[in-house]
Amino acid sequence: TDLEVTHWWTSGGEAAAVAEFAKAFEATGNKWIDGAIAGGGSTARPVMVSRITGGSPMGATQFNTGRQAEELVEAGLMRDFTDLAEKEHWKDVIRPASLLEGCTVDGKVYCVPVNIHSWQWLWLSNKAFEDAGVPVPTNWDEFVAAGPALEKAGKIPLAIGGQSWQTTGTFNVLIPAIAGKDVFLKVYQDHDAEVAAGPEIAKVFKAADDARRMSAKSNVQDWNQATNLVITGQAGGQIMGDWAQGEFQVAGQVAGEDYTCLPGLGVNELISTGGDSFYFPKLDDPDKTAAQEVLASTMLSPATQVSFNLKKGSVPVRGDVDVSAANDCMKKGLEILAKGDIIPDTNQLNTEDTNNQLNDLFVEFFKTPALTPEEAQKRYAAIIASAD
Amino acid sequence: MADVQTLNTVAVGIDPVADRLSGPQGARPKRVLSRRNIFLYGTLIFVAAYYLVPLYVMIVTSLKGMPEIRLGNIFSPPVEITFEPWVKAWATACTGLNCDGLSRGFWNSVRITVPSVIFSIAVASVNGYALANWRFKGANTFFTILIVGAFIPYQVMIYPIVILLREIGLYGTLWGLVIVHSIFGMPILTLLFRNYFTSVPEELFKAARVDGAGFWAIYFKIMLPMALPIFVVAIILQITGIWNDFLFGVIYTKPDTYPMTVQLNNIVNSVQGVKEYNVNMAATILTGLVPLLVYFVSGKLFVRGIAAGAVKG
Amino acid sequence: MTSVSIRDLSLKFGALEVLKSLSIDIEDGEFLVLLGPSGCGKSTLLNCIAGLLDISGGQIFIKGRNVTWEEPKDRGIGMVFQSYALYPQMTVKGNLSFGLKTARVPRDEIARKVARTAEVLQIEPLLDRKPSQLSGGQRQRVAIGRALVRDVDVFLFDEPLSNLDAKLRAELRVEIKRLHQKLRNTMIYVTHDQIEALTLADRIAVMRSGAIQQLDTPHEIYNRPVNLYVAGFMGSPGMNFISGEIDGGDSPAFRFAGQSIDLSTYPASAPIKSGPGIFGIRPEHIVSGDAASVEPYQATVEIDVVEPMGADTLVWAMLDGSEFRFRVDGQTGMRVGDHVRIGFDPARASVFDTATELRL
Amino acid sequence: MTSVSIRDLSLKFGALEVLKSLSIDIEDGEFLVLLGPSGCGKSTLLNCIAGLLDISGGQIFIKGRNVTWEEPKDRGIGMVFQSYALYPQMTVKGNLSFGLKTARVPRDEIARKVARTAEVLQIEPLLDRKPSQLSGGQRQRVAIGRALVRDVDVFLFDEPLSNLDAKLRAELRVEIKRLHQKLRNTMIYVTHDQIEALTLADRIAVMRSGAIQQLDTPHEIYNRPVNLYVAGFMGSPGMNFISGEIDGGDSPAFRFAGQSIDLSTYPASAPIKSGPGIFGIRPEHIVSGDAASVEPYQATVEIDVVEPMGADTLVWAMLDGSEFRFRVDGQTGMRVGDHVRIGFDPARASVFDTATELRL
Amino acid sequence: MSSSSGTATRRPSQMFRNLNAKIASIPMILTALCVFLGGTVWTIVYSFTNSKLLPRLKFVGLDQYERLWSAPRWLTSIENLFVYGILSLIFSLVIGFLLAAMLDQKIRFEGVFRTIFLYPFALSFVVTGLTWQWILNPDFGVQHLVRSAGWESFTFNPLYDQQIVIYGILIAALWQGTGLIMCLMLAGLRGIDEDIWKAARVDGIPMWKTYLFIVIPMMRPVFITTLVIIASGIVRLYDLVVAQTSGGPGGASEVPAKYVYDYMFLAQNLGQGFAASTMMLLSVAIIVVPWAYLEFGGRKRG
Ligand SMILES: Nc1ncnc2c1ncn2[C@@H]1O[C@H](COP(=O)(O)OP(=O)(O)OP(=O)(O)O)[C@@H](O)[C@H]1O
Ligand SMILES: Nc1ncnc2c1ncn2[C@@H]1O[C@H](COP(=O)(O)OP(=O)(O)OP(=O)(O)O)[C@@H](O)[C@H]1O
Ligand SMILES: [Mg+2]
Ligand SMILES: [Mg+2]
Repeated sequence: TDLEVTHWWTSGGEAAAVAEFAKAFEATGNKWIDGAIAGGGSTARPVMVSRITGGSPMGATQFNTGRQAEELVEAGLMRDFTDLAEKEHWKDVIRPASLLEGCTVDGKVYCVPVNIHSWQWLWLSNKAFEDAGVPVPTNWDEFVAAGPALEKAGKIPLAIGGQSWQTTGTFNVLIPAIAGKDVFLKVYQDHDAEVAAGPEIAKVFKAADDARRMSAKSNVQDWNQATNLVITGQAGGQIMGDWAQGEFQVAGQVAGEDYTCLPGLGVNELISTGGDSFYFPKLDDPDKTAAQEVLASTMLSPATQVSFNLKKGSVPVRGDVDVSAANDCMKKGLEILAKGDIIPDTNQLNTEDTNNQLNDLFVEFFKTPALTPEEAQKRYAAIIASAD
Repeated sequence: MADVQTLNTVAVGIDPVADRLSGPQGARPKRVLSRRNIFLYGTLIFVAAYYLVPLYVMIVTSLKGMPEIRLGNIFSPPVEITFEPWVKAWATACTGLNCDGLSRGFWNSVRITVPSVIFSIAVASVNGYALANWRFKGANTFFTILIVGAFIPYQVMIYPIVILLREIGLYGTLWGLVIVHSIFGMPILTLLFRNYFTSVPEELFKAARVDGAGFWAIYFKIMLPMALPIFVVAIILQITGIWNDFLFGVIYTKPDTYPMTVQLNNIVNSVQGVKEYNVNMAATILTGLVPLLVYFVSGKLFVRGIAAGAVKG
Repeated sequence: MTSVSIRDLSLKFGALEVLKSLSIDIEDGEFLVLLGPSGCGKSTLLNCIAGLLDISGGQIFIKGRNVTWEEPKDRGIGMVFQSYALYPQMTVKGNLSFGLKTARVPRDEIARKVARTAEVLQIEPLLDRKPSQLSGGQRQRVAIGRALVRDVDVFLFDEPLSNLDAKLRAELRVEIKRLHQKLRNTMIYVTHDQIEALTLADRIAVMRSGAIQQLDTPHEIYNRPVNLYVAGFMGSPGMNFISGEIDGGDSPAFRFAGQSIDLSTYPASAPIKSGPGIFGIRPEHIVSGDAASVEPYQATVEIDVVEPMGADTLVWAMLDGSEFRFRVDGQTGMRVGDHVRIGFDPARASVFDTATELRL
Repeated sequence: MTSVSIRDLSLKFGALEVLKSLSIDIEDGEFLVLLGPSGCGKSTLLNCIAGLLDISGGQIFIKGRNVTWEEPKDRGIGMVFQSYALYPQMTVKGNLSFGLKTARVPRDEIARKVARTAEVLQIEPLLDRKPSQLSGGQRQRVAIGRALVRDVDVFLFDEPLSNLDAKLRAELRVEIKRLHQKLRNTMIYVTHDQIEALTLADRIAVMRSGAIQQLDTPHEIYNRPVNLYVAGFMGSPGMNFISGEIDGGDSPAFRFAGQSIDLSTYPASAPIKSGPGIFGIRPEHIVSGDAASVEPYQATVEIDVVEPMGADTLVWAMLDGSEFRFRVDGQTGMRVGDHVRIGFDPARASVFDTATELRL
Repeated sequence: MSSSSGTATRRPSQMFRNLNAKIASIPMILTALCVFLGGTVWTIVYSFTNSKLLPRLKFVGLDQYERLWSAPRWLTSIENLFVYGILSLIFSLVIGFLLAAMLDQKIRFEGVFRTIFLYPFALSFVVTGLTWQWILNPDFGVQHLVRSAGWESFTFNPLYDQQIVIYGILIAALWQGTGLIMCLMLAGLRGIDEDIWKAARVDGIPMWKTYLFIVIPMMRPVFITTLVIIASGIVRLYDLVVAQTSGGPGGASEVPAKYVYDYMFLAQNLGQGFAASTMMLLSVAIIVVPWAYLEFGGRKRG
């Protein structure tokens, strides 16, 4: 049966990973109709929502793990996979448990998490530091200290793309690294505006100010163009999620040799557990309904999980798969994950609305030197106060 | 016939004109390099260059290989001409898992554009005709709403139209998209046609009524054959608009009927390491080829049609 | 039997009342000319009769049938427009047969009718041309043909000649006249050219801002205009007017600037009363030179402007403060500044009451 | 001294030769009318004089100065256009003063000139209106004013009256004539209305496809047209033409359809030769009824069409196979089908050679 | 008067007069009422709710508007639209008119020039944005070219400078749009009576003065049509910004239409998006409705 799957995975590593899904699904005798829409969630999501609400839904669709599809589920447009989840014991195999919780509404499972993405990585170009004549830093403070040397060598110390989610991501990574996990949770889970306005976060803004200075010269838009600056040694480093690793891999670089990864910026080694999930709109065609089930099952099968996540650069959602093929960085991540040093992803904690307001703030902050950290913090606290 | 020379058209006797042969005579000498010409053509050529630079850059880039592009100067002509990017853009560039480039979208675009252009123009021309010649009570109010509608950002209307199409059961079909294009083309097209038909002498319309022709007979037999120039304008505007549309194409269709622009968006927006500028440019040109061709072929008719329709008001 | 009857017709464009409770009866086979200045509502009236405008009040009857609310095509009319309104993309044949085709007349009958019409109008060689390939006069004939071919009772012409040059206009005028003599249909003809009106009409309706001033034969209208407006409008060069006093007594007279014109031979329609009045005399009724000596009224004037117009010459002169035109032969030797003797017969004049502007 | 002299002027639009080696001398203060059918090159000639078209050959002199290559504004001309070409968004005053302002004439002088011009043309009350608020006649006066205000030597008029209705036309014609009598500027006036030409002109140049056919006084042109073309073009209703044979002998005569017209009194410009010829006589030179009995040539004809035109009536008749018009009084009692006696004096006729079309 | 007296037929119902015309206008009526009017009302109603991903009727009063007007991004967007709008209007009209005036000088190769000026209009905003993004890229575009030619300190990177980014967008927008404006103007110029030109020449009025004081005022209808086209384009400005800068750098090139889009679809806060679009509609309506009514409603034919 033909099943149309929409997603916004179109970059090199992403496309290769999707191909793994498609291969596995087609091995079951079905056909994967690829509905890739480039341009990220902002381009793709209205298409998906329109089509689901317009009554012409696709077979399955990607959303970020979190609250993005909440209302579609509540409106009864999404298919309930509780039976399958029980049959295949998803509760037991998926870890951390928070992932499946994100898919659960009123005790029923509505989506299939397929990977874990963590944001808390600083990717460093060994070559850039070599050129600048400084050792590769091992934590954020050393990195900041190495900034002037990099600049002198004609490098951009920190690469940040122009897209707004990248700057917000950078800031959100700085919170647990500088102020710790508790502050992070207070701010984003409890939406505690007092903490957001407090001295801990002020320190984070200080760090963000450093980051802003160091990234002033990075004139790129897309995240992977920024990553490419690191890969080619034009930039010292980049704060970006583990998906960046896919780009290093496609470029044939080896972790530890060509590049260095510092989880939690080398300060607080913890990772967030965001990721992508697939949702399955309700369909009338029984054949397709059956195929949806097959697809869900395939996506979670151990073999697919491994092959997919290796390509994607993310961590499998199953704890029971063999990840010996994983590289240096991914292994670091797995270790942290195993230790349980995890925090939820902001997508799970905040609504898209709040995230978007944060985006607006940080994109402005990072490109507007005139906006002082203090002023920005005030606005930040206001957004946290109004979040729900 | 009279021999003109014998007629006394000039005064007899002393020639009143003294410097008969010495002064200026015949055509005023025209200097090719007069100051006016230098200024005029100079400016025009300069401006034309400005308009051509992007096209030049697009073409030049699309003919270069990636290594050459990395060298930097986008204005330098290709050292080694390669058609690889074109082939890739047309046939092998990947969108997600589909690696057949723009070729797939081309026919989808044609399938979308042709009925949309025909339908939207048919509707708008009949509307314009009804507004110009059969004014009935309230018609102008609707028309005013329509004109104001031209100012509404498309994005705002996405959800209402989704709901509308869902309710009439056309969501996700080709006809749904055709209707969407007709709706958004309607304000400007109706304005054009209304203005044009208003400029057709009213007596012609009256004569046809006396001859017993009704609403449709007058439209098809009298008005339509006379409206060629404005139809050309409408067709050009609609082909351009619909062919270049991305938003509606992606929202109101399905992957197997995505128009070319969706593929273009995917090729351009899915960055794989370095941006493959040459492929992007080739894809861009390929996508714009149809409307460009339409313009090159019918530019003259376009101006004439605009003169006939858009300008009176 | 009347062919067209109009009862209390009124029409408003918004607040503007263009036709004001207008009534006319037109006889079968009559040639009625609607004459009036630009904007007086001639075209509007014609459009009402044709059913091309929705009227505001009143009724219209054609051949005794109330057609007030009928469609144009059901009224049995044919119309010829000022700009001809030929369908530009059709051949002459197409133009002629369009109405018949629309009415689903059988093919061979269409062919027969078109052929007959083309013969009447002598446009057979043009049948396959497009309007753009025709001269003005030919177009005009095709436009008439289009009305003719439909075998209608009433023809409506809206200034069919006003786009043509003088020469062609004169020729086609005669053709229309001949056509009417041949066909004897009822014709209603709008013009603001009085020569056309006088030449063609059985009766003329002189209009002024939506109302009919006088409806009568050309001869009556020319010689006995009912009021000052009609008198001034008809005739080119226009009638000469002199303001003065009417003396009503036993030997009625018109007095101005010390002069007196004897009105005892004037064919007054009512006993002449004293009071301010206007004396009107047409330029062609004034004779000059030796011929003047036999006329009842005579005067000497100084010539102001001489306008040779080929066959005739128009002379402008001052008569005791009033400007004054009279017509003399084209071969005249009169010069500006000459003093000449003129004369006329007051019986051919028109006298108006200054207040009511009505003819006495 | 001549005011405007044109020598061997020729002008081509691409391959089309619109003016063919044309020469004219126009006297100072003369009123010259260019008359001819549509498309004969009248406007083109005017535009050449004004410097609005680049000529292909020849020279143009104004006031003895060779202006062939000069800019329009430096030629000392003023021009009035058919469509008036008033600047629509400026008031009348603005229209009059714009050219002066551009030429940096001092303010008070502009005011003076505008006031004087407005007075001459009697448009003082209109000075603050826009052209759209003016009637046709008023617009025309403003257009003349715009030319007048510039104190030019030569006025060029391009059919300034052709957009107006007959009545207004007649009035403005007289105004232009008066203006010329007052100002005595050189005026070159284009028209295709011969009444205008005859009325206004000191001399008329009759043009035909880019060449001048005859340049002479209205009287000469009307009475002694040099060729068939001019004879047919001048006069309305047009001259009657009869084809036949010229008998050149001692008692010259014109023979057609068994009839013979005695030409012994005909003022031929050269000895009359035998051969095919055309006899032309104007409708107004034919008399009918009792008056006919004294004329040298007489005949009886049957009346075909009667066209009352107010002051006169035009009668169409057949004379041995040739159609024939003559003019009678407006009060005539002639009816279609009547047989009447007509007559004329061959001395007032024109006879043409069929081959060369030249007048004998 | 004869047999025709009496029997006054009644005026038929107005409903069925021009029935065919009314039937034929149904698409227009439906579009006007259901889509434009209905959609607008729908949008306004939902702007008072706190709809998130899906439209829901949970009214929250003016909350969305309060938030809208306190959002710095919205204020930037408005400001940008204002600057861009005014400049784009002025430059489009001026450039369009100048080009048209030059093409109207009976020049040679008019067709070639016209086609060159018009062709960008055939391209989509996405293409335009992409190309110009590239040409204006400081690393390999114009700046790079000039610098490598020797002028090292030359700086021209509008898309990466917050202060002038809106001009970078303007350059591309003008490149794309002026061709059509030129066409409209050219058509308008061709409609001016030849005689006006001649009269001005005889009067000795220089060319530029003729254009400025005589011809331009005569082209009112053309300017109105042009104005509608330019203005509606300005209000709807979205694709170009996304393709060129995505609103950057640092949100300096945000525009209202993008705000609407982002809040509706990216932030999944329909209420906020609707509130923003209501504000846009309101401002358009304030300007356009009275004008459109005067232009199309009040006057009769012609
Ligand atoms: N559609 C209309 N709306 C408003 N007023 C109109 C309309 N048509 C005509 N009028 C007005 O009605 C009056 C009569 O117009 P109409 O066309 O009947 O005049 P007319 O006698 O035919 O003049 P002309 O000789 O110039 O053709 C004029 O004042 C005109 O302005
Ligand atoms: N710009 C032009 N290009 C080519 N041919 C032209 C041009 N202007 C005029 N002509 C031609 O030159 C001839 C003379 O034109 P012109 O306007 O002088 O005629 P006219 O005597 O003024 O006629 P009318 O009485 O209709 O105004 C016509 O055959 C016309 O078609
Ligand atoms: Mg009329
Ligand atoms: Mg002319």
